[in-house]
Amino acid sequence: MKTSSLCKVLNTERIAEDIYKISVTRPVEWKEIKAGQFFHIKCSEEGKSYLRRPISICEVEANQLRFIVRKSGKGTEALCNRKVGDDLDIIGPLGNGFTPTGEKILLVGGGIGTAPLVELCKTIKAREVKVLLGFRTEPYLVETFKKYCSTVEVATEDGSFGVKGYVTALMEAAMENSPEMIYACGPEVMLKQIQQFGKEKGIPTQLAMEERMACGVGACLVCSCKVKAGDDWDYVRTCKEGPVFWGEEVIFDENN
Amino acid sequence: MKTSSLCKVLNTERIAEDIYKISVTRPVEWKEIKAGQFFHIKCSEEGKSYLRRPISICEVEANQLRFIVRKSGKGTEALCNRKVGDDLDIIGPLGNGFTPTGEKILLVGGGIGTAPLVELCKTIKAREVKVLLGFRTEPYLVETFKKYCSTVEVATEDGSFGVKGYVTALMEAAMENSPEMIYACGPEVMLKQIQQFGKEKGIPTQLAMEERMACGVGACLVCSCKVKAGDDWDYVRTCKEGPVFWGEEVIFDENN
Amino acid sequence: MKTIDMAVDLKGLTLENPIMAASGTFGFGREYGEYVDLNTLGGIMVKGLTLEERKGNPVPRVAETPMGMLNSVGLQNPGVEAFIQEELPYLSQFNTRVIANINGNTIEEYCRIAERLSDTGVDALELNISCPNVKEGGVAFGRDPEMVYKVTKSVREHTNKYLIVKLSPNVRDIREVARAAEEGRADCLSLINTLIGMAIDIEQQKPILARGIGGLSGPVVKPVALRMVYETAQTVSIPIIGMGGISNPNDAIEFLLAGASAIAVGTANFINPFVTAEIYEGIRAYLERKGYTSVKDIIGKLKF
Amino acid sequence: MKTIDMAVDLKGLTLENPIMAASGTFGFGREYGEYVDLNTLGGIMVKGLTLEERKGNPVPRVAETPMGMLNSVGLQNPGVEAFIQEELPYLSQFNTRVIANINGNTIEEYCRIAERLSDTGVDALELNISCPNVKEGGVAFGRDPEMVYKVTKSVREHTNKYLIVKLSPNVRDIREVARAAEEGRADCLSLINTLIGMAIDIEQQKPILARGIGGLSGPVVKPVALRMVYETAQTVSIPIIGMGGISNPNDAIEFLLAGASAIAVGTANFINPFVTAEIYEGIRAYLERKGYTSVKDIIGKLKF
Ligand SMILES: Cc1cc2nc3c(=O)[nH]c(=O)nc-3n(C[C@H](O)[C@H](O)[C@H](O)COP(=O)(O)OP(=O)(O)OC[C@H]3O[C@@H](n4cnc5c(N)ncnc54)[C@H](O)[C@@H]3O)c2cc1C
Ligand SMILES: Cc1cc2nc3c(=O)[nH]c(=O)nc-3n(C[C@H](O)[C@H](O)[C@H](O)COP(=O)(O)OP(=O)(O)OC[C@H]3O[C@@H](n4cnc5c(N)ncnc54)[C@H](O)[C@@H]3O)c2cc1C
Ligand SMILES: Cc1cc2nc3c(=O)[nH]c(=O)nc-3n(C[C@H](O)[C@H](O)[C@H](O)COP(=O)(O)O)c2cc1C
Ligand SMILES: Cc1cc2nc3c(=O)[nH]c(=O)nc-3n(C[C@H](O)[C@H](O)[C@H](O)COP(=O)(O)O)c2cc1C
Ligand code: FES
Ligand code: FES
Repeated sequence: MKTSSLCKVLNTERIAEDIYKISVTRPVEWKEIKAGQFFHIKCSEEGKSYLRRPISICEVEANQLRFIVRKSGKGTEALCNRKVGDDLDIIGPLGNGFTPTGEKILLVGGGIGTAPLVELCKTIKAREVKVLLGFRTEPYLVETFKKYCSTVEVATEDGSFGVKGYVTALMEAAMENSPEMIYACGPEVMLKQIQQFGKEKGIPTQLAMEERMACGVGACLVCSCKVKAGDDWDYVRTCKEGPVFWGEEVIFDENN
Repeated sequence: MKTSSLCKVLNTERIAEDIYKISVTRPVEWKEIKAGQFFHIKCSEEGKSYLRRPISICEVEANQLRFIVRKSGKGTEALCNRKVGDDLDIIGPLGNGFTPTGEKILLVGGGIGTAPLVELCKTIKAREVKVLLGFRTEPYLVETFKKYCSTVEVATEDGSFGVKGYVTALMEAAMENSPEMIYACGPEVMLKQIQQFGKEKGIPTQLAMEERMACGVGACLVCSCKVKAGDDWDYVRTCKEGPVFWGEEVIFDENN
Repeated sequence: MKTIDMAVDLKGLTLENPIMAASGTFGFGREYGEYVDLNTLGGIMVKGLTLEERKGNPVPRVAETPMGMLNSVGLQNPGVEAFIQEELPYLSQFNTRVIANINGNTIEEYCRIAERLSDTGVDALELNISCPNVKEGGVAFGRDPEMVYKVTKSVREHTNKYLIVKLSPNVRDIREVARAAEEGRADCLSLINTLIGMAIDIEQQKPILARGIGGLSGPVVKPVALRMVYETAQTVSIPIIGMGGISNPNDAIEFLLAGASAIAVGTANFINPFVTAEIYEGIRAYLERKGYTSVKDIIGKLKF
Repeated sequence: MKTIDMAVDLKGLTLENPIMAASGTFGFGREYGEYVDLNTLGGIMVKGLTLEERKGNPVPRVAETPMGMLNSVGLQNPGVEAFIQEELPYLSQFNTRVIANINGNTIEEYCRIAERLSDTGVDALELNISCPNVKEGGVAFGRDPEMVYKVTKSVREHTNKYLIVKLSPNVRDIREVARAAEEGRADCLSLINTLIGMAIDIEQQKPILARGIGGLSGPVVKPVALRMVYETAQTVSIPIIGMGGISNPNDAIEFLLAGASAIAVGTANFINPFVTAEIYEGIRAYLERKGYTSVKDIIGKLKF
């Protein structure tokens, strides 16, 4: 039987505009935590936000967990405002996580979608790991990635750091050393392009998807992701069958 | 035009079980504040409680205000848990306050109803002020009253302090030096007895009434108090025409 | 700062801006007049009036619920005559629309109040056919399309004033009721009045409100109110005044997008007496940021 | 610790305790089975079933509102046959009542699902005539007393299973609808299903839900649900399962006092997966503190 966990906030640090690194204690019950999994966090105790918010694991340590959170609405704002010493009510780890495979791999992250790739980068046993990161303007986590892999390239939309443009523009060049796998997390437009790219180049992709959630554990069916099912399609649960999907299965809606 | 006021919490002190003394900064706009008036306080910023809560002024200082709050529900709990340095959103002073009159006066307070009498005791210009206080068990504010008046008598229901019994039991003896006025605040049963007592002895009484409020300023009409109106009765607003009423006007409902 | 036109046109009634105070939450303007300049409001819907003075319901009349409240005031008011003599002169000083919220137990009573107000300075009548806190009449009128049609039509025949019909959310289908009011020749619809709710004190094992049930208002009702305003806007061609839980500029803009030509703020005044002014400023800032020049440009502009 | 009898009798269905999981919020029990021992629940109302598999609505299917949420799942489910083959055997392992929530577009469909389930191990059927998230049928059935009577009566004739009819709150008068279901020979009523609401993203100027509107649930609906349970309990003589916003023992006790013989917990599971167990303990503690020996002693005991 799973138990509820109160994790004490150990540290909260603003690492870029509206981006916070939050470290909490790791309960002993949470033995295995895989990159790409998420935790479902009660951001506010008082009702400022009502539903829990899904937040990916960014880094797993022996005694602590680290999340990177973007202040974007009521819940994440309450979360980023939590004080050191507060107890956070968290359930997890949830979802499937990435499937580490291959010797030469490419990680592509966009914005806050860079966060779950840190733990992947840190734990994956590939010979060559290349990381491409895209941001609108101010980059973050770049130094963290550099600790764990050989090559980190950055693109920013306004050119304020690294190459000017979208992160996907860096992908063609990254083909030089023929990666065997691409892992990606970021905005839907980016994932769609990577899916297409992988298909064209014949490289398998894994995409960490986002969808609005309620329960986070697979019971309520609000978080459906459209995937191929033979000749037909099906809705599966982003929180349970996902959030990581193989690029070839995901069906992106036209109008998004 | 009245303005909004954020008052900084200067100090929060537990003075008895579930009873807290909260000191906040006094905004310069609030020039005159009368004993018996109240403030309407937004206890929680996050939605734990929604409506404001009416809290009487306990003590007015040049630069600060003091409230005594009993943790009894969602709002007062949030209020008592506020931290030093927090900004409290307060409107007020509201209501009419006590009418100080007479040379020999008697103050009767029950439970949390003792709080508004402190400021009255402190500011009233009577020659003789006698204070009777009643509590269920643990008394509070007794030393504070002693600073401002000659006689303070205490009754507790379980006899753990002072006389055992209700505070009204002390009233007969207090008649010795023939008070000209009685001011009272406390539970409805107590106020009802004091009204009756005053009537019998021919002593005018002023009673600080409590009623559930929403707006606190006289606009919503939820806080009605039943009062005499010639041969008939009328509902008036506890927040505006009250909370202090002359004993002879108030009509207590039978079933309460 | 670009000039932004905040005026709205309710087809027969123009407001300097779309922000109004909701009936029963703003008294006759005196109390909140100490907190906000009444000249800056588009309109004030006064406390519900009846033909004769009414004392209202016993207390407790209010209970708090999660992000909302229940009330059972029961139309305590001094009567239409006292309103005209004592309150209207005060309200008429301001550059704001004064809307009389009228209530009756019978169609005839509605008509008589309407008639009495016809030669006064009120700018409009708001027919409250949906107050859940009076035993007779009220609820039945507002819940049945047939009755809504009848009472609207009758009052219409007794007054030339701009006529707003206020709809109850406690109905099967708001569109049926809205259509009925439009057919009865209402000039405008306002919605929603309160949902009906209850709260129980488990220690005493009795309802918190003396009357047992009461009207639910505040942020809790917003999703329902917004849906009803949207559905109504899709159904009728007369203008709509949207209300129900509006507490900040964001909420107000949602209602405008959904098709309300103006909005009213009720319960939120109790929490923040300055809220109407903040909503005005917030809508202005939104329009400016989005490059609009008039608030009219967003009314009903939901993309769906 | 005194022994307190937590069993309740729904006149034809007994529950070991009055705490159930509400349909659509608890899947088929597997997920929350990892958090709470399913044997400790009085019953589980499974996700709404249709005759054929249903994919449900496009996403987004959820929006947060103040102290509540909107959903538009649209009855995504594997179909009644797959339920019987793949889910029922799992659920039948536990010492808890399994209630199949059934949904149709026509009366005939309801009857066919009921029939199909009649020879299975489900303990009861819950007729969902009130789902706001399917275009055809659903809403119309639940909002009209005449239709409620018809569908209840027809299903009754096609099954011997204990029959619960789940009422929609989006009606003019819950008593009319409750009476209709009772006359159609329902064994029990469950209420409320979700209110209908909407939320708008003002930046994109479109509804947050892909379908525009959705069902409102969570603490926000509690005052309305409690009032409706109370009104229904005053009206019918069959037992009631109360639900709508129940999030803690206090809420559950309010519903029991108002006249519900059992309660179901929905949205609150999403916030706190242990909530059903906490409610069980809380009710127990309340009964003990107040000196009761059975939970039956407080059902309908509101003093009013
Ligand atoms: C599997 C998964 C992992 C995620 N990991 C991270 C992470 O590591 N760091 C991080 O900052 N963010 C992460 N997100 C996104 C994060 O959950 C949303 O930004 C957040 O839910 C928005 O909440 P809010 O309070 O800021 O916004 P609000 O506008 O208050 O949210 C209102 C509601 O909409 C939902 N919602 C709004 N935007 C999104 C969104 N983009 N995705 C999902 N739900 C949304 C919320 O969950 C909530 O239910 C993740 C999302 C998913 C699905
Ligand atoms: C004029 C006036 C002055 C007061 N002064 C003080 C004071 O100085 N110190 C103090 O501790 N308390 C005072 N009270 C009582 C205090 O306002 C209530 O205890 C408080 O509102 C209860 O809120 P809660 O959050 O604890 O309870 P909840 O149960 O969460 O309250 C729910 C709702 O009921 C109302 N309510 C519940 N109990 C009462 C009550 N006894 N009186 C009025 N409303 C109630 C609340 O205002 C709120 O709207 C005063 C009340 C009034 C009317
Ligand atoms: C205390 C109170 C009293 C009310 N009295 C009236 C009234 O007299 N007439 C009326 O039409 N509506 C009345 N209403 C309903 C409001 O005008 C409004 O329709 C409703 O509260 C929803 O808006 P809100 O959530 O912004 O308050 C009252 C509401 C409250 C809270
Ligand atoms: C995500 C979700 C899905 C639901 N699906 C169903 C369903 O399939 N059938 C049904 O009868 N009710 C369904 N409901 C309604 C709930 O069973 C319940 O009646 C309602 O949510 C009110 O209770 P609550 O506030 O405790 O959630 C659903 C509710 C939610 C939140
Ligand atoms: S969030 Fe409930 S099933 Fe995924
Ligand atoms: S609380 Fe609104 S009139 Fe007194």
